[in-house]
Amino acid sequence: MTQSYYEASARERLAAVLDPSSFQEILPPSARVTSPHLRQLDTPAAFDDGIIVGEGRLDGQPVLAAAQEGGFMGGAVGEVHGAKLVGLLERALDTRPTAVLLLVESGGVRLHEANAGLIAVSEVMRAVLAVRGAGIPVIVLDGGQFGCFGGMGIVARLCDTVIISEEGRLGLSGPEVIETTCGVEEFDSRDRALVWRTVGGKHRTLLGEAGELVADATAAFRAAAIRALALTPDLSLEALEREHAALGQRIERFGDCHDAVDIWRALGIEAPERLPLLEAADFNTITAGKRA
Amino acid sequence: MRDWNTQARNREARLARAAHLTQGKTVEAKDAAALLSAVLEPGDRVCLEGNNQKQADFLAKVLAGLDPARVHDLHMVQSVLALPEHLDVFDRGVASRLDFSFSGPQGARLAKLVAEGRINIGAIHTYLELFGRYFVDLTPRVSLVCAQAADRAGNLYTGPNTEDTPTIVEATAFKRGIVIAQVNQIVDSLPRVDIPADWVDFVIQSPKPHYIEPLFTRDPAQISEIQVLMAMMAIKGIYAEYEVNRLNHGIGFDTAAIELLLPTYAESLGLKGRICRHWALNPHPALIPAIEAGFVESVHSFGSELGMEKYIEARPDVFFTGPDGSMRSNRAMSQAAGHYACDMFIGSTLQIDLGGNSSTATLGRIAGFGGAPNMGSDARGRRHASPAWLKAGREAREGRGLMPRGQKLVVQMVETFREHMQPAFVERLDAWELAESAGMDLPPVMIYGEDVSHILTEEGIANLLLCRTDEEREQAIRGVAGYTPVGLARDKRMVENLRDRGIIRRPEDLGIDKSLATRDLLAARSVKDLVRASGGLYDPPKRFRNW
Amino acid sequence: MDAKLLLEQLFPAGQRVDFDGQYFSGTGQTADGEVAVIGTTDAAAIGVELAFRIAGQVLEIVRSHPRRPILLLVDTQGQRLSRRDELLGINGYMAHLAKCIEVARRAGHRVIGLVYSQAVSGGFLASSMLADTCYALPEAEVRVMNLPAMSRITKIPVERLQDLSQLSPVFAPGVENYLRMGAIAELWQGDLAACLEKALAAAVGHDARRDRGLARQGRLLAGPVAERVRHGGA
Amino acid sequence: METLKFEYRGGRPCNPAQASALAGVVGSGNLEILVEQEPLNGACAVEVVTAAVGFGAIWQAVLDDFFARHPLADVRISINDVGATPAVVSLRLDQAVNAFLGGTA
Repeated sequence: MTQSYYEASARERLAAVLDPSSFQEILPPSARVTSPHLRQLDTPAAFDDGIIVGEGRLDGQPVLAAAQEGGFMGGAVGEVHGAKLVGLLERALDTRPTAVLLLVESGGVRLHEANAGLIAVSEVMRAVLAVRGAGIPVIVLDGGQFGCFGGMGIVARLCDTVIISEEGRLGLSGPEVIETTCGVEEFDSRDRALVWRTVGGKHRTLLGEAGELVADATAAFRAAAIRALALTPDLSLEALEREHAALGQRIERFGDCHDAVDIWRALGIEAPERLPLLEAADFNTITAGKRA
Repeated sequence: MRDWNTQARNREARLARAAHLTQGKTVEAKDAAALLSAVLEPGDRVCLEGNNQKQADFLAKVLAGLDPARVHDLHMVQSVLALPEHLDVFDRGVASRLDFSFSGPQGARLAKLVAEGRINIGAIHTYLELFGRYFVDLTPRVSLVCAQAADRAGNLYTGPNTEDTPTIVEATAFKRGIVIAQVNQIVDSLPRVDIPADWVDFVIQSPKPHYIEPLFTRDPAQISEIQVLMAMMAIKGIYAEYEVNRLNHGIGFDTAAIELLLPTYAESLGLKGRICRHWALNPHPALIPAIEAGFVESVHSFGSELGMEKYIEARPDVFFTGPDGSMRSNRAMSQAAGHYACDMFIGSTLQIDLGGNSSTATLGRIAGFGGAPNMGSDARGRRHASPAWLKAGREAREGRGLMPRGQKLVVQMVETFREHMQPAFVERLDAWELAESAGMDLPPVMIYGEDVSHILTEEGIANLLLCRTDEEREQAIRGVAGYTPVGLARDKRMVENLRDRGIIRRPEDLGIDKSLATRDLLAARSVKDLVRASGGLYDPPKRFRNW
Repeated sequence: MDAKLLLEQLFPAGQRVDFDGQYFSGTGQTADGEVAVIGTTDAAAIGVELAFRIAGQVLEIVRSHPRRPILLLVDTQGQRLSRRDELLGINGYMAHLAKCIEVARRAGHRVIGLVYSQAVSGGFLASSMLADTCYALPEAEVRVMNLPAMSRITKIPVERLQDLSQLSPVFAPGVENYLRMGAIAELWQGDLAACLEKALAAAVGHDARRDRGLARQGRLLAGPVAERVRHGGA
Repeated sequence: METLKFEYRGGRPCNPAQASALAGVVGSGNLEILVEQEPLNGACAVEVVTAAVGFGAIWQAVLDDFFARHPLADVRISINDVGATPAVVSLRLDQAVNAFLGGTA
């Protein structure tokens, strides 16, 4: 059976996505760089604070890579976790790898150290933009069990591309947060089909929020990441103006849509309600040329 | 001269009171309360159809809303208390007495109402007992049942979840009771007739389709490596050794793991065609890969499962379906099959004591056990033989000079600790305390130790059939109880002795390499994999999707 | 502080700022020339439209007024919580805004953030926190989440959170905490116009927040850990 | 939270394939186990930080059995636990030691 990216741990994902045995971890678990804040709140810490950072190769090219472990506090960003990510991105400014890979899986800011986490996310944002400004692409892989939400949802969209699986989710406020705050009529987080239709990989891909939809297999993510190595960052005014025009159009075209299916229909996709059932390859074929 | 026809004349009087509400047999939903008020009399025995899956939810709401000054002291006889309304009828004073089998999610509230003296419980039955008593001394005077559709004449189509309906209607209609059905729709012609019109008195189209609970869907994503290991032990240590071919699986992730290991692990052991061919089982989605792999020849079901409709329709050789293609389930028949026609029951529990008695009863809840006690007990009246039944009987009797006889395999499969480090093995079941606090005649035991043939944990399998003394039996149980206090208190030498005699078997004794017990062995690791295995025919409920 | 009053105090020499609902933009006069102002009021919930509008204004300034400093006066309760915003990809709009601010910075615009009322999580992240330097008024509120909500989610008793918040700046709401941790460079008090001019004159450098956090003893690990990852051996 | 320390003597020196190995994740019902080579005068030292308080005797029994299976010397085992059952603990211990000795992560 193919190895599921969704089921794999962060360490297993790194091992499978990068060239075999090429990954060298920086501040590994034995360094015990853990969060002192969790202990203060009587919560167990992890030896790597839920993120693995290091150097490796992808298709023979030198890359830096980070992987968040959703199993530990939903991949949430705390002070150490965030600092490891910032340090890795800044390392890229020195070592100039072919690309930086972010294997994201995060609910956003870790509430136990919320202020440190929020500031860390904004430092990650600045650092991502600095790396891209230096001409090094930052590639996001999003297919873990906890998705990519909160500040990390913003970080992901600062990068050059997001490679996502159907199981992957990308957004800002999680459905549970919206349901808790605004009521179940606003967003029924137990209606998982609705959740995935709204923030799942297929809709993100059709909107243009994600660059490529892949099957839930580590090999598929690896192949897409290799293709993404060829990207060239563009933070020019012209690029941002193009993005601005596209985002403006999105509000105009889809601002009144109630459901993702309405958007897919508006994109000219026939029988859009069948999209959730399609495998990645069929989905990509059927929706080719019909993305926002 | 004695009047031998009082029931029929009472029935006529009830029908006459409701005559102005009907056109043929049809009653408008808005007149439902008036209908119930007209036909019900204080003290009536009433069956409000509550199943594992489909619920007569509209009629439940109407009944609970009746004026207790007019309708009161009803005696409810129903298998499952699933909805809040099933208890509202007591809370509001419409009903006062209850005979039932399973209360599931309402267990805590039920306990509270009993403690307050608002409900007088006759007994907590198994399904077969309660159904049996419908035909002996608990015959419903009025039954409120549930069907998918009715035609203008009043014939009912139950759809795939037939469940209790035929049993309830038969008991009521043939003792001159009154049968009222809520249906999702009234049509000109039905796909098939499950209940003939002349057994049905009134039909009401409910404002909303009846509620169905997806009770038997287990997401393979939640199956742990430990459960995979236990499933390997079950297949190699029990299914293969006894050549178990006719069986029932309890509901849960432990048994779902076994179902998902059939096409992989069992296949690799060459067991296809040798085990697991005939089932009394709800259509578990987790069984799809085994069906597709050719393990399964037949499945008869108590009820259906949401999302399995198209798959079942496309596999008529396996499932019991009508000419219309949809499943015909029947709880009473399947329970009888599970008790008498199956060689094995395997299921989980919350607590097991040193006698092997097991219970899911916990303090502050009165839940009942539904069908598990019928499945999980030796059928003492059974006569027909099978290799599994004969082998189990031999093992239990060897060297004791007894009359040869077979025995059912009743396997309790538990991890030694549940979540939050609750031990599954205890010196004394909570059931004792519950019996005292709720004034029950007996502690609520789900499966009696004398019926249990094997206990399977991650530490090993204890074969209780081979135990010859109470002491051996106790040590066999301690010997698989892991690091629970019960397990830690084992006599280590005696446990090793039992192991030498094959009464306790560890994974390594079975030739199982624990490091191979990974989720990669599962034939499906997600609900999406189940959809794939079904060729797109399985349509899981929304809450189980991540696409 | 009320936004209009704030603008008067920031720009005694005059300002031309248009208000449209919760959004405002325009220019203010300082001794060193004109400053572009973009902001929100009334603890605006930032949804796709508002993020888009702020981003558009940033781009307009970069296009039409090279090197004109930008002052962000964003008063926000955070991102708008709605299914529609998520459906439309609100995180993409937030990221777009952040990228526009970066483009401005790279084109030589000074970008200054001032928290004058409320700054909460997502809305703060994509705006003032992306400025070169972020300041705050002493009465401003900065937070991710209030303690009762935090207690519900983390299942840590609120009393314990309250006790610990006396000792540690790491999770509890409060502008002082953000000051200690380096995210807020300084609190502006007294002559706000002078504060602004001083900020405009300050040197622009790298992201100095973790150095400040370390110096102020509010964030001890962020700097050293990042340095170890940046320079350490793999 | 509770910190438990255990020390075992009488183990055999081992020849690990890597200086340290990690198994598991610090998540509900799970744990992470870090196994490292370290000169400890022949001891095997175990430190458990666990969110589940009051299970010291069970940890002792689980680790006794583990040490009987794998009598290691000069090894430090560090555990962060979020209420894993003994079955999961034993499984992760075996996985961590196999990775440590066998070299597969």
